Amino acid sequence: MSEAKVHLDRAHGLKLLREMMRIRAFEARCAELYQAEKIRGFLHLYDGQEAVAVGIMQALEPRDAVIATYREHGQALARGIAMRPLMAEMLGKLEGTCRGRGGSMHIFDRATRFYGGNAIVGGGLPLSLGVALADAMQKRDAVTACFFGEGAADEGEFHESLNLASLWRLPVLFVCENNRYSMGTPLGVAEAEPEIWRKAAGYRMGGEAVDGMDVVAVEVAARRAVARIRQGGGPHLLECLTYRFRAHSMFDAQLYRTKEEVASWRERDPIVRLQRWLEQAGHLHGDDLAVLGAEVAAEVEDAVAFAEAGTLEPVEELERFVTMDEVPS
Amino acid sequence: MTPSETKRLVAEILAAIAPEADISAVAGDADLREALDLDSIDFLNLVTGLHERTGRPIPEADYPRLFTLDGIAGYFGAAAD
Amino acid sequence: MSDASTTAERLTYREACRQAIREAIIADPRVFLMGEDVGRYGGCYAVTKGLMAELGEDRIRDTPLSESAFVGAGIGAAMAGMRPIVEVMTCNFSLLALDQILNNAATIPHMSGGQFAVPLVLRLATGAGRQLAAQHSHSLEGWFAHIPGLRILAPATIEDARHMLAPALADPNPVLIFEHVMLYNMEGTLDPAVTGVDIAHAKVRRPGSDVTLVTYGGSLFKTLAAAEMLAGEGLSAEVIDLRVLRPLDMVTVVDSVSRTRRVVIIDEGWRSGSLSAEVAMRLVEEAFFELDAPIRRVCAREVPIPYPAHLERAALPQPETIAAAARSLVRPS
Amino acid sequence: MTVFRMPSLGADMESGTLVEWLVRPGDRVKRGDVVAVVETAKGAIEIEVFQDGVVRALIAEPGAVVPVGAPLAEIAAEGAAAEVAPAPPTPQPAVTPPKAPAGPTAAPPPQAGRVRVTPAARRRAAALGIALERLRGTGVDGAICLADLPSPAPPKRVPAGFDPAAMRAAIAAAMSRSKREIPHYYLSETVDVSAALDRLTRINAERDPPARLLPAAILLRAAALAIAATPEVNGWWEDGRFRAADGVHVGWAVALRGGGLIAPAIRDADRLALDPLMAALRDLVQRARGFALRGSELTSASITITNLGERGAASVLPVIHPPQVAMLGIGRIVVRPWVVDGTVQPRQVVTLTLAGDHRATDGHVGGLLLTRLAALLADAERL
Repeated sequence: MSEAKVHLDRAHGLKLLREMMRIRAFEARCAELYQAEKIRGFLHLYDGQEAVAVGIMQALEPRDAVIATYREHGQALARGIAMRPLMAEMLGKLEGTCRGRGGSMHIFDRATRFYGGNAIVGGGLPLSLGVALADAMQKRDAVTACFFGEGAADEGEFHESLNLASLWRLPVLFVCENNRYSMGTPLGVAEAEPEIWRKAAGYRMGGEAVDGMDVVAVEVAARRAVARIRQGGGPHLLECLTYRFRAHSMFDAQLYRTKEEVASWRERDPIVRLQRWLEQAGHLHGDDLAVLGAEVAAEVEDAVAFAEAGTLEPVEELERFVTMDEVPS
Repeated sequence: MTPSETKRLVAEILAAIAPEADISAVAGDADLREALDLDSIDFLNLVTGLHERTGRPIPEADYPRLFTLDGIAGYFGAAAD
Repeated sequence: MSDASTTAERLTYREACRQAIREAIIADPRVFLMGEDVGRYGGCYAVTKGLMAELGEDRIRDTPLSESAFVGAGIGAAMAGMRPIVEVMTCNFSLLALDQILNNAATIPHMSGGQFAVPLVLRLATGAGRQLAAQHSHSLEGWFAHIPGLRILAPATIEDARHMLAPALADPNPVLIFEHVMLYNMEGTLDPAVTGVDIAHAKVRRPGSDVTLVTYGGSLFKTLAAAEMLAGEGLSAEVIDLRVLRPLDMVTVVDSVSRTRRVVIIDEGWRSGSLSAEVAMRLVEEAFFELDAPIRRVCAREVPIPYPAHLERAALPQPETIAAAARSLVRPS
Repeated sequence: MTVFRMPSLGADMESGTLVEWLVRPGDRVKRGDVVAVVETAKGAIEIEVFQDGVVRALIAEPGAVVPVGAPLAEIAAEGAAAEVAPAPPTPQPAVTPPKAPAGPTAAPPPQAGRVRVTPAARRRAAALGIALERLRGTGVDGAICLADLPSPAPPKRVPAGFDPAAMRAAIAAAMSRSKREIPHYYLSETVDVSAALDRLTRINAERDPPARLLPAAILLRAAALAIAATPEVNGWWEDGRFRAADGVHVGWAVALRGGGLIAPAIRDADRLALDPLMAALRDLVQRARGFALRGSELTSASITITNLGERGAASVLPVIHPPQVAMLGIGRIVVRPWVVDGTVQPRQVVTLTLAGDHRATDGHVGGLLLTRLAALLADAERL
């Protein structure tokens, strides 16, 4: 389904719903495992933003590439990385996507061209230029979707990358997930121009904002942008206005926002919205939702069991891959 | 064995027996025992060294052939044929 | 076979670098060069002069002054199948790309569990001596040599300048090549019999027996001059060109120091926490009982390198200071 | 508590220069342990202790010239160890620098504080068993460096102070004393050693070079047995009277290539069969040339043999080594016409000459020794 139009039939609607529910359920379990000390380090949850990853991924083909941030469980699942190795990675197990070495913030997956999990804000943008440049120079008809938060727009890398991508007309879809807070700093405190999409104009690049709580809107916008990029239209900046329901990370008292504000955004929960829409459209009936929920829950439990049963990388392997013996093909 | 190889081998063996001996000054046809003041024990040690380095049995009857560097070279050179 | 390939050809270090780049780009369609002013301008140090006209704008790419973006783009392109050569005009500007070099190039192969390699070559001009003052005179190779995952090269000779690039591109790992600015004009000949060099070993550039002088890059020729001065005094100095600053070839160094038992390390970087400190500590770890004298170092003075020639000269290792350090070990007064 | 004194390593020795202690206070020693190196006119000699115990104190300092009999160290009997003061943190014993050979020159005073030593010098000193404290360093900051230490030469330790002239003087003194004090008599006998040599040839034909025997071994074996049967010649003339030895400790004269002569003892030579005797000879000669002899080997000989060997003269009239009372000289083995069973045959013969001290024995006793020796050599299969 690469054309720009979206056919929201029952099958596709249920697919979008399932993808978002998988992310929500996976992360809920992650939070639980974190508190049980099975997952350590930083854990940044995507709760509330699921529509962005799921919507964007609908527009991408397997030949395309994805670069994400440290809040990337949603992108990883929506891109098609299996839940089992993903959960194993969360638990630091050898069976994880990166042998357990990266953890929550550093998911890499060569098979799906998933170039990380980058935990330096803005650090992934320059990489996306290179991946897109390599694809262009090697005449691969591929688009690189580069996810970042609105905080990255504070960084020089954002501006350097938009400029260079536009200069060289690189096939990059810049996806800004504007969840209104970079950690605890509100948008208006950090950005002179809080409408991020407007910055694209400074680089002679197409830019637009979309409701990031509406998966269908995101998908529609993404399909349109990707189609234009594939046709040689150069890079595009898509700002998805969204909100994270949970704290920035697990250790965050959320002093910077009110409970009322969070509650008001919860009413726009992308999963609930799609569910209601599907019900109204007659696509969701009977025990569909219960079945879906049970299937997703079963997948998560299976992934947890798989991860728990996983092994730890032997300490003897600690220095393996510090340098590579060959370039993987 | 070439003359220079012989010289090197003998020098190595003598280094342990008679460290002060300077084999470089010994002519190929000079009697080593005279030139380097080797007594019978020294000479036996030299024969022992040659035996250990070459594996040749070196019967006593052959001792006179080992009195000079030329003789040693010929003795072990001939064995290689 | 043409005459050119059989007779020694006279050329500069700069031309040797250019030949290497040209040859690499022609040989492999995955190789391209990008950086600031590498195309139309011909390179800040004229290394890439004429290459864009010959090889095209696709393979010789002028970038905006966005070190983080174009170094990161090099890393991404390397991860996605290309073999980029990225020129950072001087290592002073590499600080703007340090995040990309450290957190991505050096890190991703290991952090991704071996899924991605970063076969990238970064070329950086380094060093002082041209009265460029404090912000353009750094020797930061020692900093980069701190980082696991990188290979750090310091070609000091025309031969290394000509031949290190090919094995660097063949390396599956990020390789940083530090070219000392004072070497670009150096003239010499290439031995036509030498068609390649390794990027793993240090080299003894002058054998000696009384003291070992360990150095690399731009300090090599100052050190050789010091060795010549010492020879005139009857002191025999062995000069080792490290060539590869990471991983360090300590076998060659330890072997030499085990013979001479005295060592002076010459490093244009600042002394504190420097590459010279690392070499010295490795010697303490690996050759402590071989040492018959304290280890000495001749490093840049710990100041921002000043503009006036006399102060710049005073701030840097010089043949006289190197010789004095060696003398103090071999003939303590 | 006993005092360990400078031993007399030869009749002609009046004093020795302490080169190096090989023990420190607190070390446990056993009878026979080498504890020090003493420089004598005959070179550096390792000296032994003759009791078990614990080194309590080192009295003499390296570099000191110590008369024979003067105290070197105190050794406490086993069990008295508790009295021993703990060893100082840096090794107490020291050595004079090889650049300035051991001698009466005073060692520099100990430096205040810790002695600086380079790592390489510290390792070499440990390997050579050299203490460092009194060395004067010539390295950086006055550190003791490799140049301040002897090279670890592949051959055995060659004492830095070995002086051929001093050895010449010592030999001169001993031989003068011998000719001045000892009324020598001489007895000679030329004996047929063909049978003995035939036996050697047969034995050696079966053996590889390392195990082969030399004529010297069979001559020594026969001589040792003959001496055992003639105890009157085996001992020392001391204080105007003869003192018999407790065993046949044959001093074997070894010519040193640099000039000079030394005659270390093979103890109880009469109790060694041919092969061990040959091994002892080889070992002794090698160590004598490497200056690695022990003090007891230089002092305990009860009679000396000089064997001129295949490149020597046909006979030798020996000069007795005082205080011994006899010495046997063995000439070169030569082929001579010899009457055997009434016919003249070429035979291998050797001339044996005994020098006797007429104060201790008469010619009759000496003659018995030679007769016994000739008989043993004639019946070589029994040797």
